[in-house]
Amino acid sequence: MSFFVPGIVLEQRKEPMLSRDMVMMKPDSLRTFQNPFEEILPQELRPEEITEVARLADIIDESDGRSLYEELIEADKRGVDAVIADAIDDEPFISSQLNIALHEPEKIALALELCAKAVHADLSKIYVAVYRHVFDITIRIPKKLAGVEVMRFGGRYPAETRAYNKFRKEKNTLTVGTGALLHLVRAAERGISQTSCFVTVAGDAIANPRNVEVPVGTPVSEMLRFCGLAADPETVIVGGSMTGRSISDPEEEKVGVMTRGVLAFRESYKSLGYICIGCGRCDHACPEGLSASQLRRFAEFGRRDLLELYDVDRCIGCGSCSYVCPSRLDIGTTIFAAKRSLAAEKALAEKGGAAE
Amino acid sequence: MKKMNAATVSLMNDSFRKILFSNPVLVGGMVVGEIIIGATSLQNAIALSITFAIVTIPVLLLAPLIAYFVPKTWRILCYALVSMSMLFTAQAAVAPISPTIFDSLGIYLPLLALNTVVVAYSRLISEEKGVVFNLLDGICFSLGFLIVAVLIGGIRELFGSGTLWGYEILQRKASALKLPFSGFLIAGFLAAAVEGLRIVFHAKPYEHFSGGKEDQK
Amino acid sequence: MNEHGLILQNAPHVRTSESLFTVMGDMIVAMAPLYVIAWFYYGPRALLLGLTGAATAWVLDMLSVLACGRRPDLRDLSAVVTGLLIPLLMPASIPYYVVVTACIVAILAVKFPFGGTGNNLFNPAAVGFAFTAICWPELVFSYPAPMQELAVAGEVAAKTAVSPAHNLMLGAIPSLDLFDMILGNAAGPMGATNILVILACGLYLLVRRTIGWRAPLSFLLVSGLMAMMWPRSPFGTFSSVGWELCSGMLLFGVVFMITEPVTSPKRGFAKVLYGATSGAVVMLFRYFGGFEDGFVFALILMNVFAPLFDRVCENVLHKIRHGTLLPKNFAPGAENPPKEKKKLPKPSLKKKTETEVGA
Amino acid sequence: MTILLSFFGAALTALFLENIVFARALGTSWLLYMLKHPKELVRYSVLLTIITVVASLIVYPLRDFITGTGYAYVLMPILFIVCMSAMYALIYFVTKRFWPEVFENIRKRLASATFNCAILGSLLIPYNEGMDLARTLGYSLGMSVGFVFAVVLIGAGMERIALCRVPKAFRGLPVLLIYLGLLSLAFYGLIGHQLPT
Repeated sequence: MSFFVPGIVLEQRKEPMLSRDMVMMKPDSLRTFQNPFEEILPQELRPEEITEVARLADIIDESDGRSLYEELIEADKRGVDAVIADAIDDEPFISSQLNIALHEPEKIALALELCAKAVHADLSKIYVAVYRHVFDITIRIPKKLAGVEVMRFGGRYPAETRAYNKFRKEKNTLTVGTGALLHLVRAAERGISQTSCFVTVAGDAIANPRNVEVPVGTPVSEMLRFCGLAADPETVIVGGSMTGRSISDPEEEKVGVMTRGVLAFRESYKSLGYICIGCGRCDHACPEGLSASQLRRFAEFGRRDLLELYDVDRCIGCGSCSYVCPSRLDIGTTIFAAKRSLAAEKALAEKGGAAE
Repeated sequence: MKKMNAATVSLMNDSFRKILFSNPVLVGGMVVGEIIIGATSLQNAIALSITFAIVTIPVLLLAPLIAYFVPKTWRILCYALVSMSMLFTAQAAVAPISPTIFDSLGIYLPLLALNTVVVAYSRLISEEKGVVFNLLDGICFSLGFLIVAVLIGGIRELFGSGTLWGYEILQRKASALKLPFSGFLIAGFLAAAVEGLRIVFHAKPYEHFSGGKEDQK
Repeated sequence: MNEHGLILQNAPHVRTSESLFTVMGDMIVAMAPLYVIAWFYYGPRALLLGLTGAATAWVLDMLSVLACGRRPDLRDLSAVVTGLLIPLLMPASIPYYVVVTACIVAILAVKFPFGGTGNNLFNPAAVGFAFTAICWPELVFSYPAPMQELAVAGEVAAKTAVSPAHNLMLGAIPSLDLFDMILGNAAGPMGATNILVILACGLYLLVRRTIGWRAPLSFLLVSGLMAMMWPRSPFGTFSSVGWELCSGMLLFGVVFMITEPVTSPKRGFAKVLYGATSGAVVMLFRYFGGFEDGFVFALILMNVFAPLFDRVCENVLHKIRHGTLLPKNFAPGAENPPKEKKKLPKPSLKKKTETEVGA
Repeated sequence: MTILLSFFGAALTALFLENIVFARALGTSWLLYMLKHPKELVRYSVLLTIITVVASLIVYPLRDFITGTGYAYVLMPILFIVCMSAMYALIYFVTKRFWPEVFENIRKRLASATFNCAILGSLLIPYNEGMDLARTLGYSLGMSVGFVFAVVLIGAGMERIALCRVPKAFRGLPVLLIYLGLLSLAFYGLIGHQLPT
């Protein structure tokens, strides 16, 4: 990014998915649940009623996979004074959370108020967290989203990890994904339980890429057919473009609550076993300030002593080094695998030590 | 020729390998210094290999004899004295090659008297071997040394000063080849070539003789 | 859509658009104006020299990769970059065989034995030029006067001129003032005299992030400081700093050779150390060295210490982060597996849970 | 004052300009041993330093006596061998009598430490160049310290080479020789002229 701070800013390529509206794939699959507080307006719901609705609709927060009910109870016990909607999409192509925040700001604002009331937080301290370094988008991210102030997170990838570390350090904030907030509003207003999740279908092999609301568990091939395929994809990816995994058979692959996106690319990047030319770009790209080229070399030669000296356990597996490598080496994967094997061996050694 | 049993065959193979595939200089890394600095011309190379032969072979031959009389600690003295006394005959043998041979070799001629073969190999290996095999060892060592010296000396003289044994051959000459650093480079490339040949012919890899048995005091 | 025709690939599925070709292409693009200027001053002979250098280096590199038993990768132009770099350090009236020997030494003696493109420990162009400078000092350090058409082949009858570096070495007053040297119509190595063009190429490489800013800046600071403290030219300190920096191959080396990513240290601060010490050593070579411009020898000497700087910085960082210079039971090379490469677990494509990155 | 100056001048030239390993390539087998057993470097470098300095002290007065007679080139090696064996015997008995534990751990390599090319070289060179006492002492001290300096430098380099994809034929000694060549080219830049052999 800049000359002095290590790390890179990724080219987001979020158009045209961001500016298009969310589309519901199978409208008839919505299930309702018996809402005891049917007639009360959502604004007047009491805190325990809100958590009761969340439990009945069994809403799951897609940013960290925990159920919203537990999060609210735990945050209430901890005493929280600010509620933040997580709409940070720092991975290229992915815009499922940001799309909801931009296209239904009123619902998100209402949901934030409900959550703030549920955890007895200060009603004025509700924010929507957004990733600032998104340049090539047609609609502008406003300062205020339907009255709710927008908190901007910028800087180098991975912005989401840094944001979460900041929130955890502050200890008095509750972060909820925008998808879960939307489900909370629907459950409170019309008693619809959570059966669907929000996924970005994109990639250069997709005819019209857009954000899709999909019932949980639909196979990936069906979604690809729904958005139409412009060409025969060489790789299909489930999850984020930087952290997802490529799949071999779209028929069985199911979409989960935490799946942010489904991407299909015309040709996979050609990693034909190039050699490291020692250009040093990955050293500058690592946000944690590790020297990635040396770590990859130690991992390749199995030098565990130098891996330890060069602090391989600080690697967060973000993949920025693999992103910038001009000869397409999988530096991030190698280093993260080496970190895991080193940690496993150390645990084994301790257990062995303890066993004697 | 009486039928050679397996032991003698392996011993003979052991010595013959010393000529190329486990060459004392390029693979064993023993008498490297004198070759790299000393052998800057063919005459020097020949002089060095003659001295090496004259100095080491007697030591190897006398090793079992000396081992019989002298206790372990003082054998090194006898070997050094023997090789140094042989140095005179070597200097006499080398003198007719060319009048300026001694100043172009300088200190590297007397240095050959204390090379690693004389100091370490004799005390470790050749004391147990019979006299005939020691002679064979000495000859293979000298042949190996000769090949390397002639190769390095020839290349450096031909390309370095454009002459071969003093006769003008090339006009353009890269005088940097006569310096020690190009000696190292050429020796490195020759060692790689020998190693490459050894891999191609699947010959037995070289195990350093002082690796296993730590030599005595 | 054939279900099973899909390719499995590892974690980041979007990659930068740069490839081997563009990285090395940047260097070649940065050297192109220098060749145009050299062609403008010395005629087409400059281009032919560059061509022979690049061709020999490339062919030798391909042969050495084949000799290693690996598949030669045609997109890897690092040998061409070395081949183009060497003629720029030499005068335009240099015979062709000198450039060819320099390339042979550069590729075969420095890149090939240590394992090809990313593994060389020394700067190949520096070693190649150093070898030829020792072999034929009279050819390599006699510079033709600029603005004269040199014969393309055969005997080159060129009016020679004394380069500013030579004057400085003898302590004489350089005949040109600073402005002429910056514009480059001074006698000197083919690509190293035009200061403006070199700085422009350096800026281009800096912006393209092919070179770092740390090593050149610290190099110039230290060499400028030393030039100021012990001026060699009789005039004031400012002109002496200008003459020292603009003469010889110093600025060219700073932009193209000090910043070579393979042989320079990897850590940011280690680069600063590397640049500072090589600046000091270059000036020492100029004061006491045997050759007119000891930049190349100083660079080779500093390449020896580059891994040392890296290791020192790493230990200091380890001390800052963990309080101890080395990890607890740090056995160098001892306890890791034996020589043959440990089979690392194949990068597992198991579901990388969001929490692993998210939390 | 000039004695000190020439002492340190000779020590520095022997350390950097005419390094025993880079410029004169002596003691390479001893270098290989040190690279394989880095832990014993301190012990044997102290031993080498003591032997070189004391031996050149013993040799110096006898040298004029030898050059008096005509056959200097012949008698000189004999004198050196006698001095080295005297050194060997001296160290052998002194350490055995006064410091048994020191004797115990240098016992194994004492013989090849006293009788190797590095020691004979560091005695012959001052003799060839006809140095006076201060320069001889400085030179032999610089040589042994230069040897340690070279071993440390090459050790660091070999560790870096262990991480390179060296081709199969070059692994081991060949790449060490080539690295030594490039190192001696680097140090050759300091001198810039031909070395007297």
